Amino acid sequence: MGVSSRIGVFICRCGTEIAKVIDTKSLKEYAENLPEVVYAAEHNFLCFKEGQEFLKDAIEKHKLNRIVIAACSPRLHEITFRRVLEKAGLNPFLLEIANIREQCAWVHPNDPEGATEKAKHLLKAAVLRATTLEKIKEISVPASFSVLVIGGGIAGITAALKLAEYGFQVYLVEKNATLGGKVLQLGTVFPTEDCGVCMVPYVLERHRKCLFKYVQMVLTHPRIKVFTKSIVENVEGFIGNFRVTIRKNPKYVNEEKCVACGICEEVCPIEVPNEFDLGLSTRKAIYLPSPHVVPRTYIIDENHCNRCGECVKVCPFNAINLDEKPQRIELNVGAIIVATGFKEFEPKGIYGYGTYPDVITQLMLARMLDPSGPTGGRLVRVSDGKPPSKIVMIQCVGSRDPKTNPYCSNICCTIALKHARNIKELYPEVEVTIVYKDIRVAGKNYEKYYTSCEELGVRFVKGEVLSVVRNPESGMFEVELESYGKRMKLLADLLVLSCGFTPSNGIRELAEVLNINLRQDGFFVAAHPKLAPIETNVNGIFLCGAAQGPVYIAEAVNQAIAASSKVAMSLAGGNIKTYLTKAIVNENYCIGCRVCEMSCPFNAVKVSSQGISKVIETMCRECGICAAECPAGAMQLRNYRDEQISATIMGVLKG
Amino acid sequence: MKEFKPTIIAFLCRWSAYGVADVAGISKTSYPSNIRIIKVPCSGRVSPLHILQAFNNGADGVLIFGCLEGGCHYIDGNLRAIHRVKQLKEILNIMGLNSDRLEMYLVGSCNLNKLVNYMKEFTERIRKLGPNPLKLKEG
Amino acid sequence: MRKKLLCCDKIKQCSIKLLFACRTTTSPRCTAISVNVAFCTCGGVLEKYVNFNELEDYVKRNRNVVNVKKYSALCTYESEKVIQDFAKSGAKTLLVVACSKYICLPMLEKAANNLGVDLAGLVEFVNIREQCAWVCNGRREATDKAKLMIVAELERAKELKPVKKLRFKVKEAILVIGGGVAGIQASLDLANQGFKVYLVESSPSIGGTAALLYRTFPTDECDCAICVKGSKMAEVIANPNIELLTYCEVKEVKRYPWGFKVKVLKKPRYVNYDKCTGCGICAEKCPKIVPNEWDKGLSWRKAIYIPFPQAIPFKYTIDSSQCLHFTEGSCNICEEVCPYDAIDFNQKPEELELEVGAIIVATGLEEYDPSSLPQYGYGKYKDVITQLQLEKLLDPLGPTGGRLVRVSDGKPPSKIVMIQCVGSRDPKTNPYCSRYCCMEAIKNSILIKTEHNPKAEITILYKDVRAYGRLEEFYVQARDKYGIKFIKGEVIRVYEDKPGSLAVEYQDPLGNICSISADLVVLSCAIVPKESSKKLAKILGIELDKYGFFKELDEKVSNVETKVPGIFICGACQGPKNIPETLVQASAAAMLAAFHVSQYLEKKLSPPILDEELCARCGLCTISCPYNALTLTEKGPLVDELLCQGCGTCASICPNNALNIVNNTNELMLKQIEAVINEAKSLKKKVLITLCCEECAHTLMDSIGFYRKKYLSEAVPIFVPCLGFLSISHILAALNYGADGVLLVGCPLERCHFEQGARIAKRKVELIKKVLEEIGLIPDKVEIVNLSATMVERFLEASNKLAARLLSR
Amino acid sequence: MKKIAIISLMSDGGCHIAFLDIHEELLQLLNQVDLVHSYMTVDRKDIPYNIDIALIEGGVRTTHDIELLKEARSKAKILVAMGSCACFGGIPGLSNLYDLTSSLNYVYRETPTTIKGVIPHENVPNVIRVAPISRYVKVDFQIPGCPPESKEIKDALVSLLKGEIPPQPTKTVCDECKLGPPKKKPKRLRRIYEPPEPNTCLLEQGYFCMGSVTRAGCGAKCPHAGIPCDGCRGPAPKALDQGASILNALITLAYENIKEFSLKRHSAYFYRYSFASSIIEDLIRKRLVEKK
Repeated sequence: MGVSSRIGVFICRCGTEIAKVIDTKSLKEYAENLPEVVYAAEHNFLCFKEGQEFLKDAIEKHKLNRIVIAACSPRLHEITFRRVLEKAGLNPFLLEIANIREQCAWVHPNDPEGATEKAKHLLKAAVLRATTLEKIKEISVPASFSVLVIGGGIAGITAALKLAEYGFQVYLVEKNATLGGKVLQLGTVFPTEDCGVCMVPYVLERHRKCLFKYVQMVLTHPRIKVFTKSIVENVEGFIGNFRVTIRKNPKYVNEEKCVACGICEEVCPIEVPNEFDLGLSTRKAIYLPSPHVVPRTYIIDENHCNRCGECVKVCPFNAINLDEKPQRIELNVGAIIVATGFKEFEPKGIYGYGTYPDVITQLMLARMLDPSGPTGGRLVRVSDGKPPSKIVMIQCVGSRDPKTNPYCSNICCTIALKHARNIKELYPEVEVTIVYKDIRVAGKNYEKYYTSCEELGVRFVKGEVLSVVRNPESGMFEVELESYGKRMKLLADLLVLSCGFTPSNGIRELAEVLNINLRQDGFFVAAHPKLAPIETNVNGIFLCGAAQGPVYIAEAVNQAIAASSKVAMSLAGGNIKTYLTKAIVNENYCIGCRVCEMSCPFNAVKVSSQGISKVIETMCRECGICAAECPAGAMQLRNYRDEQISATIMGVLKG
Repeated sequence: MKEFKPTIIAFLCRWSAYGVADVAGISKTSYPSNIRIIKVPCSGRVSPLHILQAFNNGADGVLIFGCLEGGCHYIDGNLRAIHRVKQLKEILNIMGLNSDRLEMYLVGSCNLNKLVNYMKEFTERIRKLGPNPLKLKEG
Repeated sequence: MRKKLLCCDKIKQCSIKLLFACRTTTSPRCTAISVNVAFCTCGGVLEKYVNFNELEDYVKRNRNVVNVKKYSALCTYESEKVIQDFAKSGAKTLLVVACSKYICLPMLEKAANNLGVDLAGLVEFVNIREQCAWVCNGRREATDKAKLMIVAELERAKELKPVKKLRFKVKEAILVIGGGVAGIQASLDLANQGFKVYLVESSPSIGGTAALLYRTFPTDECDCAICVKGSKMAEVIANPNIELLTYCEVKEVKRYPWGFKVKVLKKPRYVNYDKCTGCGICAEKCPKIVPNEWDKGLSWRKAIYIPFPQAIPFKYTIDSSQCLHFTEGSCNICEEVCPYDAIDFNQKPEELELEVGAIIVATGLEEYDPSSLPQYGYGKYKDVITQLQLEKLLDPLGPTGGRLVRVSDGKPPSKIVMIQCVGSRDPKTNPYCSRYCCMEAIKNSILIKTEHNPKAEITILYKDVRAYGRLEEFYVQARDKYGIKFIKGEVIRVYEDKPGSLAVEYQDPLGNICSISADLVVLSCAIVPKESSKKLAKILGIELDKYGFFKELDEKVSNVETKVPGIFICGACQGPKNIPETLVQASAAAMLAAFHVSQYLEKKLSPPILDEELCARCGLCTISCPYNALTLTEKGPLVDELLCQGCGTCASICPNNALNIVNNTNELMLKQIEAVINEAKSLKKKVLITLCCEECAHTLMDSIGFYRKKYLSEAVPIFVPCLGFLSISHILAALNYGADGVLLVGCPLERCHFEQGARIAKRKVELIKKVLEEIGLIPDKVEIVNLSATMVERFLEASNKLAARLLSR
Repeated sequence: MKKIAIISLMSDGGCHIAFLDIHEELLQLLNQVDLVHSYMTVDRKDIPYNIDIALIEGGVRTTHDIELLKEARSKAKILVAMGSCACFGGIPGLSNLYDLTSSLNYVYRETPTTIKGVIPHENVPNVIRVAPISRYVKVDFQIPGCPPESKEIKDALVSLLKGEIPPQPTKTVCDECKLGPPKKKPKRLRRIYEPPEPNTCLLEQGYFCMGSVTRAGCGAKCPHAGIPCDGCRGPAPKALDQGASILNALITLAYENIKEFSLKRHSAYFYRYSFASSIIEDLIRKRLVEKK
């Protein structure tokens, strides 16, 4: 580069966030004395409009051609600042950001000197690196106009429908055999007290339709392909071009052929408890989990099926094939929506759950109260089938509890209130007591549950449960608890635990496959709670529904639609512009040893007939492995060239 | 003499580790301030030269963080890195530089605590090992 | 001549057909229509439940039936065959006797598309699997029921007319009303998808309420409101697709098939937008000082001002209600000092006219004004402030430069009491919970502890701490790490115990009256809808809910849509929420709006058809329509096809049968009933006419089949779009023909898919019961059950009761 | 000369007067026709043969009425029901709400003014349920109204004499009413003595106006005079049942106001003229038949 570099250093105080730990003033002075730095400045909020203006003006005023910014993580505002550079007529990649907030100020709050010290090192490194930066031009890559939706719950279905209607090719992957997710099990749901699957399908037809009615439409939709009993095994690539591998586990029943006539069920000899009803009912080994599931095709539970082949004989459409094998499907999608759900926390051994049949969870109660559930909506004691007279509900089992899950599960209060209300309406004589920490029915449409429960005479006790013992002769549970420092006992013949909700199985594996961040509690974490509430750390992968934690249906649906909006946004125009931060060969050094060719995971490097390697830029994914392996130092990764990295090293060391 | 504060270079893969490091910041989980993070596209980008250069210029320890096995964004970049590190460790021994000064860890995008603990215990280890001999020669 | 003459009364006695005979416009006599009947044996499985041969012979007897054929699986591999045969047979309509409509229909339609045949609603279904075979005892019973069901649907099949498919394409531009977080997010989403967006904001700057906040929770994830404000607001200005209209108001909105024509009033800033650089000399010199509403009146601004330092656009505005030039006509200093002569006192309000395809309403919220609740002493004592005011006191860019002081004497407070649920969760003011206030209080108290006065004693008086979901951890932090006191109690009053110091008297859950002294009391006030939203709702023609927020189409599954297609709502104007929720909802609204304007919107339903000769313009239909889809013109009611949902309430209320829904005419209704009853008589069967709505009831009838539950086989389902379509005369007539009973099955009262249909029907039934009782008939001859799609057991109970009561006699 | 006869069954002669109210034009009419039987104007007791047009006044109340009606039918070419009694049973039809014996008892024994009343039984025809004449004979044309419009009678006669079908209104009273249409649902119930607001639909104001369900042809006299229509012209041409239609409408529009509906109490509102020909009446009769 002919022009000598004129570096400008900009330090962001981020209000007080950075300044309260790091002495930005000294940092500035320090920066001023660094080589090739012609200008240094502090600012309150660089990311904010004024800040950007300030930056822009400075660049123009001082003819800066390299910019170093010490601020928050580049993951947040790199784009913002690059735009500014573009506006100021600089190549956006002549920017280097020193992450002195997330990786300095915020992690060393109690060690200001250390932090400032470290900040200086980081800054020096950045400056040194800046001198080595190069211009990088932009190329545009065509994006696949299709979307992968993971999870066939209400969120997943909504997202899939909206996107398909919008014109995307949608692949809907559900790990269970049927779509619908949790809502199917809930019977009636709040805030509307109707079936969970009552949705608004179209934009113009304003009245709700039943999921069962138009799910066929989902299944037969020309732009939706549903994979049930399938999981995402592998994901490669980047936004616009994810290469996805799906494993489709055998259902043993051919969806195209089965018409759910049900004779197979009649002949099946095996009977096992039905997990859909949480064991409150039984099913055969070939079964529909519930008559309402979709697609309405039978499935075989391989763990219990004894391969007797009776069903195969009777099936009029010979839809059954007991030796079906799992198959792998390769898809190419432009974006991914993660709509994995949650599962109820299993309170093994808590308050006698598991020991006594009459200690049940809210979900079981929901099955019981579901008018089409195992008991046909009748409330009974699991042990003896008699109607209970005294019910105690215990809130926050497995949530708001450091021992199990520290977070609040958000929806259990409303669930409990809903059930309490339903019970009181059906059986006014039954005593219902709710033992709670706080009744959290936040929002416009939910408070009514609290008030109406109070009117219906549901008893609320704020307190901590100390112990639950079952009195052997009376068979009653004695719930001892402490309320406002007073000890008291409650009697119950049916004990309902309002369990928290935990991420559904396989979420960690998924996280690893997709390379997106999880919280400690195992739910996915959004890229940013307010700037990007449904985006993830991987560009092109979005979250919705209970993937981030338990949510109301209303929110789940909103998130689903919002996620599809983000997809539409990022794939709009059908091609994605990327900067040419790809590997490059210095042909003078290349010895054609083919190391790079062999080492490249994406076959992006080929050695030409002249024995010189070439990089196929659209294939290159910027990992730089080739650069690391190249013995001749001919292979370099733009923006992470050897000299650039070593500059950083020198910087942090010789600060 | 004042207690020894080791300088440690940490190469963080920009996909998992760097993200986790940010999460650490966001959730205010602190780790030793003497760890100097360097962002790399993939742990596989870190070539032996960089590591040696680091030691040569007075780093007391070098850390490399990659994605979990199978979780690498570039299929096997992290494994290659592990491989290199293994080889390099031997070289270090030959050079008379304790190979414990170099370590490579795999962290998933979800395990923040793991990352922080690694950092802490590595710092401890280096503190025990004392300063980088090469640096002493210079000094 | 005699033959031609006619007399209503006589006709009614004999048969309904003749009554309608003389009219052809509403219902052309389509005797000639030929029907193709397709049976499906479900792979032969149904053979053992139903006698198909009998049924086949039976339908063959009907002269309209031209072609009868039996298939074994028309929902799967035979669907194309069915269509081909139908096409070959030359029949006008197709009657499918098979399993649930919602299983076969999509497949048949798919097949039809493949074969290039347009079914256009010329298919009718009889579900003899779920609704007959699987719910009857024995083959005989099932076969008979099947016959009755077929008779009913055959009547319809004979008269099916093609249902026209409506196609709309609206303008590819969107209007966003409100420049708060929600509005901004929605605009950005849309703009980035490449749509033209008009962002209208009534105040001089965008930013909304979030712009007033110093920090937003969750605190220890990125922090300050700036994050939301800064970058996003900047993007709005930067984005070429967004036309920003600040200081403007929506004056008038007209709906057209292509979208909306919107009149926007541009209020005069009296400052030339393009010339002003925001240098601020004018403000320095301006002599008139007024309290700054953006600082909640804690600071002062000039009559020429920018609302807050980060305002976008960064242009000055003259507050004409305060400016001396306007009030006294004297001063025009700003004009003199402005270096760019940007001041222009004779600016006039302009009116812009926009044409857009969709509108997103995001007008946001207001903080409840607690001065109407004397017990809190707001307004009486200076040191009782609201959370938003506290917000300002904590803000380094705020009036006190971030020093937390008492408003009265400027001393830093040491004892702070926060009172929750002021104006929310309180039947007297707002019964709802405002969702954000708990966190607001927790956040502010943590801020005080960490940034201002770690020794401050902070007490929060709450009803319930609603730190739901992730927010729990901040509650725990506040309580355990920062030692903030949380006390559950009902506040009785705030009073001055000794000069300069307040005390809060409250009752704890055990009933003891306690009191805490405080030198600063902070009220966590409810979120209430904007005053302006009433007016706006009128302009847009959308509804408000009982609290005054904009009414969503459905609380559960579509709280961003409104009853008017093309108008969407998001943010706090729909209901209280925190910022992340608002953003999500905004994006959702954006998606739907984008969809609305980008696609050809199709709607397959038949709006009511008017017979002008009969219409007397009595207007009953217009005031009864739940979707306000009808407007009265000279010729009679005019149907707005976009709004109409085809529930048929209008058809049922029309006293002269002038309105009718295609394929669901009153005439047809009665014909079906009559046919079924006559058939039943000839079969020597009792019959219970079961009128089911197409929504919940239809699914319910299918569900019962799925569950293989048996119920009385005399119940013959006849389907109507919605129970609101049934009129008293229908039901009475049914009885008059000799039905042993009439059972109405519809959605739950609150959840009728067409708002009010189920409820109206219930009332009608109640009234009829009364009448029957008075004339000494069994009132139980008529019954209605309101059940949702899964309430199988409840239906069985109801139907069994009926069976006992009716058929025993 | 065509022959016209006016035969009176159970009736107060109002329709007869309405006929005479044709007035001068009656003279022109009489030039073409000859009025062979009319107890008010012609002194002839028996009904002559070959009548061209028989105008029947009044509904059927006694066995004698049936005799008379059958005779008229047999002697007349065209039989016209004149007035709401003949068409729908009229106001007397309301008595069908009660069974015969109880109404007879009430009329002849229990009215306050009666002392030692007896139900006449010697050489009087049997009293039967009130019915529109169409229940017993074929009716060729209806001129409803209580009383019917004289003009309508005249026009009908004129065109019938020409051998044409007289024009019939296809719409309802609202069509002729200048007050409507209603802008919104009625708020509260209003009673007849409360003065109505001008130029506003009476239904909207909360009066039980039957206009919307009543056959047109009267020119909406009553509503224009601020009196809600009482439906004297019977059900709308396409309505099955007058009362049912209005109840149907009111349930949708003003449920609160008719919650307390009771047939016996309110039929005078909803069925004032057409009860005897309502579906309910049919049901009652069917029941009676079953009982026998």
